[in-house]
Amino acid sequence: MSEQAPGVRIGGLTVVYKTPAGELPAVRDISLTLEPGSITGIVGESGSGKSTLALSLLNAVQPPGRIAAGSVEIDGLGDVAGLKGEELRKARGKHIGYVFQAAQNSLNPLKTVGKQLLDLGRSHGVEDLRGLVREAKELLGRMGLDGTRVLDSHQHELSGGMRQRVGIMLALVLNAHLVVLDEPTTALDMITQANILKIVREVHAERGLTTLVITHDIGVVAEVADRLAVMYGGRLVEQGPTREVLGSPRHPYTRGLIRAIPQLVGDIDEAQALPGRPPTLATVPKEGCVFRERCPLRMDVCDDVDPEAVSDGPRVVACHAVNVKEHA
Amino acid sequence: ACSGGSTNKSGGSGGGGGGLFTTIDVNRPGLEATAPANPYNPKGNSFPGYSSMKLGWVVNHLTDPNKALPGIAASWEIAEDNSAITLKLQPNAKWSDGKPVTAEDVKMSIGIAYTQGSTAFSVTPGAAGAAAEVTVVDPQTVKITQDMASPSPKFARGVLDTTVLPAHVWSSVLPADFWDKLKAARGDGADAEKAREEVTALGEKVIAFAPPKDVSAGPFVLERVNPSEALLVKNKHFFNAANVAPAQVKFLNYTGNEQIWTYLTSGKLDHAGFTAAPTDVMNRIKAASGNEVIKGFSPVAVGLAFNQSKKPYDNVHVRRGLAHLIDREQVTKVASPEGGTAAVTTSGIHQKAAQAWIPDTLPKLEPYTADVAKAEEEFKQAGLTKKDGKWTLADGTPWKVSMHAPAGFSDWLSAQENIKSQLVKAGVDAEVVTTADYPLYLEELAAGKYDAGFWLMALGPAPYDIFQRLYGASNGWTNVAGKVKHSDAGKAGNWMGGPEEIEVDGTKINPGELTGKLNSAKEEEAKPIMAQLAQAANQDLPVIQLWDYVNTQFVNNSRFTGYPKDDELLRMGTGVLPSGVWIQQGLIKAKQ
Amino acid sequence: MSATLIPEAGAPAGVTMRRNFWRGVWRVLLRKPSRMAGVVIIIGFVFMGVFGPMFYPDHLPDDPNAITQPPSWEHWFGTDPQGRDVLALVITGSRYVLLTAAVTALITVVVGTAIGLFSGFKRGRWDTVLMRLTDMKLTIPGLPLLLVLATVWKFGSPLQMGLVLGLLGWGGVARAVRSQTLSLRERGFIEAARGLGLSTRHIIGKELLPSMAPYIAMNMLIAVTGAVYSQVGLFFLGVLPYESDNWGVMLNLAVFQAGAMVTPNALGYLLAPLLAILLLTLGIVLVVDAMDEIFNPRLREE
Amino acid sequence: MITGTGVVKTFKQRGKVLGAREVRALRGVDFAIPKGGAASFIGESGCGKTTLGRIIAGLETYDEGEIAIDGVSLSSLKPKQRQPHFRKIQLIHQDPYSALNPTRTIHQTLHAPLSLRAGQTGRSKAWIEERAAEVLSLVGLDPGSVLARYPHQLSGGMRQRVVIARALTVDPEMLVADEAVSMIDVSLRLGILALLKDLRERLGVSVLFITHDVATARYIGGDGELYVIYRGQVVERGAVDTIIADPVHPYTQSLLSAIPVLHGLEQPGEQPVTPLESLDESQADEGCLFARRCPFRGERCTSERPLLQITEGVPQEHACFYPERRSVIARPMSEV
Amino acid sequence: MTLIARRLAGHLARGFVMILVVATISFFIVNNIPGDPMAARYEKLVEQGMAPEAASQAVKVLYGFQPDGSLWQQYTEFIGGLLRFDLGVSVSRPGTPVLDVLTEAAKWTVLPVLLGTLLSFLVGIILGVYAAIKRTGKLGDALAISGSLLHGIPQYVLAMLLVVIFATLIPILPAEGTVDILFEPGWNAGYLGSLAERAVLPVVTYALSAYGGWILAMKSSVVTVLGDDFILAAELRGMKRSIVFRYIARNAILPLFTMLALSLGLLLGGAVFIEKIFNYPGLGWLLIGSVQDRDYALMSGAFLLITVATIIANIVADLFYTVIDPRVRSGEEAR
Ligand SMILES: Nc1ncnc2c1ncn2[C@@H]1O[C@H](COP(=O)(O)OP(=O)(O)OP(=O)(O)O)[C@@H](O)[C@H]1O
Ligand SMILES: Nc1ncnc2c1ncn2[C@@H]1O[C@H](COP(=O)(O)OP(=O)(O)OP(=O)(O)O)[C@@H](O)[C@H]1O
Ligand SMILES: [Mg+2]
Ligand SMILES: [Mg+2]
Ligand code: NI
Repeated sequence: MSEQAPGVRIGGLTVVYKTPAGELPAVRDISLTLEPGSITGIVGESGSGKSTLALSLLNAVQPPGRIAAGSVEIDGLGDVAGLKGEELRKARGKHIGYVFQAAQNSLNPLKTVGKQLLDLGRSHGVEDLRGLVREAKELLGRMGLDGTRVLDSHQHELSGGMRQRVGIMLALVLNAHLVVLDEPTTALDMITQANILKIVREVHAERGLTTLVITHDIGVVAEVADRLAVMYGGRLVEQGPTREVLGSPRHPYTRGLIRAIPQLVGDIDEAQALPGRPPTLATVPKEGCVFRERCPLRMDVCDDVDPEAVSDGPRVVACHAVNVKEHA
Repeated sequence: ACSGGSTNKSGGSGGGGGGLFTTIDVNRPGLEATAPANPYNPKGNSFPGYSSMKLGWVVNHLTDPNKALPGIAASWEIAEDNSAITLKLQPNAKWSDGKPVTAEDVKMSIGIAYTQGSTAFSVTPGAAGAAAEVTVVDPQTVKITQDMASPSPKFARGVLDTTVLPAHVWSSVLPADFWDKLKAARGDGADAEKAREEVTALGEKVIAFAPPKDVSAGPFVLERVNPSEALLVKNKHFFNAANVAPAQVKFLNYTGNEQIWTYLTSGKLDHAGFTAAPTDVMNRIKAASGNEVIKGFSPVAVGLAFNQSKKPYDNVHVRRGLAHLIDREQVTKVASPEGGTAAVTTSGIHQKAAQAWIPDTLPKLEPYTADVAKAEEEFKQAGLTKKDGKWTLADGTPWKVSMHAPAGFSDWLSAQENIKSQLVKAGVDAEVVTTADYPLYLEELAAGKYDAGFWLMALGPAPYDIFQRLYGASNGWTNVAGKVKHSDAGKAGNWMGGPEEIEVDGTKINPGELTGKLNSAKEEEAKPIMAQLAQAANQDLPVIQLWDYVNTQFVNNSRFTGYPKDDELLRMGTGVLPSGVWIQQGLIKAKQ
Repeated sequence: MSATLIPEAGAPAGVTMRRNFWRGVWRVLLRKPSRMAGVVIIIGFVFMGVFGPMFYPDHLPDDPNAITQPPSWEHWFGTDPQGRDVLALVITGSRYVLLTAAVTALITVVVGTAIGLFSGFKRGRWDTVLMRLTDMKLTIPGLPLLLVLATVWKFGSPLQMGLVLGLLGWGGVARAVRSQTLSLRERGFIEAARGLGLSTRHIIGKELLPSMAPYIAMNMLIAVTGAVYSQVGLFFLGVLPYESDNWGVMLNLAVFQAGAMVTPNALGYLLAPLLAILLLTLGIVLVVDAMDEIFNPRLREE
Repeated sequence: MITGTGVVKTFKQRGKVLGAREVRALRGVDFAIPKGGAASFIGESGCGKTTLGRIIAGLETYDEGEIAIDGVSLSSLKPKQRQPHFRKIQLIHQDPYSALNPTRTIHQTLHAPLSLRAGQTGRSKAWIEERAAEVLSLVGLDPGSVLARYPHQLSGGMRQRVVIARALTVDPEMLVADEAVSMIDVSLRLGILALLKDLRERLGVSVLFITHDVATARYIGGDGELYVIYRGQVVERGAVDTIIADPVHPYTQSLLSAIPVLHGLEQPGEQPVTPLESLDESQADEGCLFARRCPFRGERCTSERPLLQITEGVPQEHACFYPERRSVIARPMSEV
Repeated sequence: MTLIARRLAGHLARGFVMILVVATISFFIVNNIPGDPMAARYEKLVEQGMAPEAASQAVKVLYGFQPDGSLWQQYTEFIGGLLRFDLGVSVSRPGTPVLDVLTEAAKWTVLPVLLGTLLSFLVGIILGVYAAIKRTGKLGDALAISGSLLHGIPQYVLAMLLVVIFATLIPILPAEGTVDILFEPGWNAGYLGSLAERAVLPVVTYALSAYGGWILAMKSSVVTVLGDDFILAAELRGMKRSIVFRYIARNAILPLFTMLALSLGLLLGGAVFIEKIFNYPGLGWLLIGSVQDRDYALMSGAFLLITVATIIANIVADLFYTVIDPRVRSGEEAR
């Protein structure tokens, strides 16, 4: 439908997982807008709910998890959270491309890439399968691979970087204009990572996509994203244009995170560790600010009042301390 | 478990009475689809009485070993002194391929019998009751004379019990110079030895011989076999074909009695030979519609035999004490209620045969009734002592009666278990030890490994056969060429280890030599010897005779009738299927 | 030398740990009622094997007037062809069966674990040789081999029987333990222990074995069923001499002596040992289900 | 002091039926790590860093060359005799999840090596307990709350600390940290790095740091040497900051160019180097190992193997026929 | 393809060595067997009323051609014969080569085993998938436990229960051999019907005893595959359910094929009980018979044949895997 890059509006999204301790939210009340044609990056540590959020975009949260509240509006599709069955299936792949966290293993080991491509085509009722193959070869060629060879290969015959590129190809080949990349470079080495990031940027521009990149590596986001959102304990604590957020982080977590990264140049002693440790699903505070345990700016109010996400121009921050300072 | 009955159609409606007769070959568990139709092959698909014929069908008479029903020989004459038998063949006998059965067939069959070592046709030098000459008198008459150097009253039986084979099928098996070789073999010296070996070697060939198809002189001929069943169809050329009722005969396979029980309880079998069965099973068999149990004479008895080289069984009082402790009625009731009658005493002779052979001696024998007091008396006499209600050996060491039986012989096992429990109740510790199978049992028994074990006795109607199981090789006496030799306990197969001489009525007798004499003695000579031997066995107790077998057979009257009730018709000689004989005699009629 | 030092110093910690362990086991068992049932069944059988025969005289009373009776109030599973109570036979016969099974399981596990550990730990030539041997053992079909063996070897006592079955049965355990060892070897903690200079004994005894405990315990239980299966089967086929009562002997006699396939009167005689085997298998199956959780501290404490 | 000269390691992978494949993991590596000093190995995936680390820690044998610990040459010793020497060198595993035995509590984990030492030195049992608490405190953990726990009850960062504490029980002279922080949350990484740095300073333990993140190498071993390894060969070696600022080997330059740029905060380097192909280990071994991927390769490169050398005007050792400085790394905006 | 040829060559070489080893073992075991078949035969003849001398003569004829010569000589002869596919002549069936007896019996084992295995395999994997999908529910639990139970129960227990139920209590199925002889062998309804009717119980027993194993194996295999990323990936790419299901099924079944081939080998060993109980004259039945008859030649022949079948099953399993799994196929080739 949408030949143009679609916009995405996530509103009040909450996703819970059923655990022995009851249903616990992995993503809590998140609102986020992906502008059409932009690359948005989400950073967060392990367990902060990034993948869960990404999966919600396809309404594909795996049991025992479920979307408990909120909506995911995608231009041309409507509220994905309300889609079901065939409708949902057709949206996946055709409208939303998803590149897997462990793209290394996202291919069926028993089938050649080509065969899986055909399966994909058949699933979405593509009539011109030859055309699909041609398109795939083109995409692969675009990413610096020999399309024919790759399509004839099995997963194990490809290197990690190649598989990742195949994953991107499969996400795009049906002409999806919304692409979600979950940790696209984790487990790849530096040079390959640089290569993949370059491809992501280029393909994004060429095809006119709306792209969401999820990572725990701020460097990756900084490299590709226009906008940056920071997640912590299932909450979005800060978002805004990448340069601005990195240049002048407002949320104490963002600030701490950036400071904890050793730099290539300059005084190494500037780098400073964040005290404490990130929460898990079970240890995330049920109320109040999720970051308060590790926060240098902790106030009394943080203990029981969830800080609201307050926008300031293009930037949004959810912190009592910051908001108080700015609004007071 | 009932498919047989429902699929009878194919043969059921045929002419000439017709019908399908279903039976089993009790002599050969395990039908073998690959085996040849050869009566000498141990798994051969040849069914004596049905598809293979003997000269005559010997029966188990109480005293006359030569009694037989006509087979291929329509009649015969036995010389007064047993020196010859002249056979007249059935005038109309024909093979199933239409060729007549002639004296030449008989002669060749006798030649083949030589290679297999039958009773009458043995190349063993000095074997008792062996034939000397085979003469074809005319195409219908054959005369066979006995080698009178070592005559046997059973000579005629041996001759009659010979399978007749078609010469035109089997001729290749015997070499042209066979009869010369045979002659040489019956002599002495190295040449004879070599000739004997050659004849024996021919035996292999005979056993392995596979006729391309069954050629039968009997009422039926083999049609096909699979591993579970064999099918025989009526032989149109059979001399008495007009009176043969069934059109087809089906043999069912079995490997254990329990399968026969299953067949019988479903009323499937028209006839089954002797099969031991527990009471419950027997009742169910009887309850099946049309089933009938017919009983006849079988000369065999079973006893608990002792190895007298082992203490305390070397002491006759111990053996007698045990005999008094064991209630044979109870043992029989638990182990073989239908297939046996408790032995009235220990004489070495089946009680029915004993009535005929030694009617006067029988009442004089000690019956060894169950009597604890007497048993204790005997034990005391043997020097055993009772401590804390337990009998111990003279030197105070514990005593445990250890009885052995081969696994799979369920009646024997039952019996031993019962004996054990009887002994235990009386303060004699006991155990039952089983041996994995019969071959092993026999080997270990013969090797003297057991204290006590079950032992068959009183085999056959002839006096010698009756006693040689007590006073034969197993007890030290070997009969070679009519000469009886005794070897010491533990040597040359002597595992019973009894004394060489026994005092009976004040005179010392050598039971082995007496038994040897029975091999050639005439009926009247035999009787006093048997009385002596029975007394010896009764007082010395090398075995405790437990029960005498009853030849129990099963028939079903719903498809066929006319089954004989006559004792003698029930149990035939070696490996014969009596129902086949009944059918060829025309006794069996299809039910109207 | 380290081993001698550990007990005293570690004693308090050790004791509480052990207590925690059993508490954890209890928790795991409580998680599913089926597991408790399994434990109860197994304890029942152990009790039966150890104490059962004590409740009966050496020679069970028989009654020649009540042979092969159908089940009744007096005899729950009827009587055998000697007029003995079938239930009593099952109980007295259990000792032989269970003792054999225990010996088999022990040998299977000890030999299999030792060979698997050695093979996986040493690797190289030893590994190749041992694994070839194991492969060969696994390929030779066990039951037919037992049948053939039974002709030369009389498995006189339960211990001997267990020995033979154990010596025939370690192949699977060896292979499983080896592959476990190989995979654990690659795990950092084994390497770390080597780097710290800890003795091989410590590494195998304290690091490797506990990690493999669930496998080993599971294999042990499975070996128990396997042993029961084989020995009862062999006795049932009647290729072994039986000098003592045993469920297999009962099966054999029920079918081949009492005609249980023909007369319902003897059904109890046949069914009682069958049910015993069934129940034992069930118990073991139910308990095996809990093994993983028992030995994994994470699953245990959850 | 640990030195290695010409260390060679070839893995022979046995095919099931026929044909063995050889992986030349190390092709003659020299290194020297002074007591209390630091060294960092960087390189692409599969270039042999872990192998070298494991060889140094005595967990892997080597085929050729010489390794000496405190002047004792180990090549001539029997494996059993090497063991006590190698105990001075402890490996910190990359994966803290598998480096601790899940069935043993932290107490048990620390107890084993300590009691071994107590046995050797005749110390008392109380010392063991004391020492266990001490090493835990050294790595910044509270002994009271940690000792009785199982590994699964600890977070990744805590586990890595326990791993380090365990290494400290044997009073090592050197820690080999193989990507010791790559599996740890970003916010906690620096803590571990700081700990290692701290241990180096306080206990005089030298640290061998294996990573592909150059910045972390700088953090922990900034005063030490940096070894750039490519396909089992050291291609550049020198002071950390020198190499970061002025790499001369095109491979080093590719590595540094690949570091993501914090757009907005940083200015990308002016002459980024992108390799022509991706790594293929089955490539021919002739000439310079990097030749096929090198955008600057010359004639010599395909026929001759450059060895680690010092050339005029270049402070660091390098293995390139045409060394040239290129500005590849991003610089902070503020600096420009 | 060369890879397969190479593997095959390796397997054959190893298999050959193994067969030699097994042959040697069985030769020496069999040569040490106590129990004299001659004595038993003699006793039997005597019992049937044959005169003792005649009986001993007859027995001598029967067993006259027992192997003699030194042990080593016998051994080399035995192995030599083996290489010529000559297993000697059966002792209890003189004149019949062991190989003939074995081939006759083998066909009655192979058919039911194959049928039973395939049946259980099909049912087992279907239920296994179900158990995997419902693994958290009560039904999945019940399926899994019943699977383990059936897997754990000895075959003979099942067989006996079936006989008791279907042949004794409600006699609707026969347990007595292969086929009714009244029917002309061939492709006619009667013959085939009878064949089928009598094969029902053995086949069902094979199937029942194996099916628990398949449920368990399939369940765990499916659970593993379900956890694999590529399944979720396929779903997220919007693949059709049927295609995703095919992905799951194919990947999950793959390891089971190896087990299938192996289990065929194992079942041949287990055939002993089933054949004994159902009186089915196959290899196992033959083996017991030969043990009880002390038929040396037949015993070692049957044992060898069963072992060889197992070895072949192993080889087939491995080759099959090589063919079907691209990872194995090229994994080695590439190097
Ligand atoms: N199936 C599940 N059951 C229970 N909890 C889950 C499940 N999947 C994820 N979680 C929990 O939800 C939280 C968020 O998980 P998620 O995978 O979204 O994190 P992430 O940010 O992607 O982390 P990573 O960087 O490790 O991929 C975590 O605490 C995780 O433990
Ligand atoms: N045990 C082994 N057997 C065979 N090959 C091995 C073995 N260990 C390592 N290799 C090979 O040796 C080469 C170097 O591996 P190594 O693990 O040292 O690389 P690395 O630089 O640590 O890589 P990474 O950054 O991925 O950790 C690789 O090609 C690897 O495949
Ligand atoms: Mg994630
Ligand atoms: Mg590495
Ligand atoms: Ni199994």
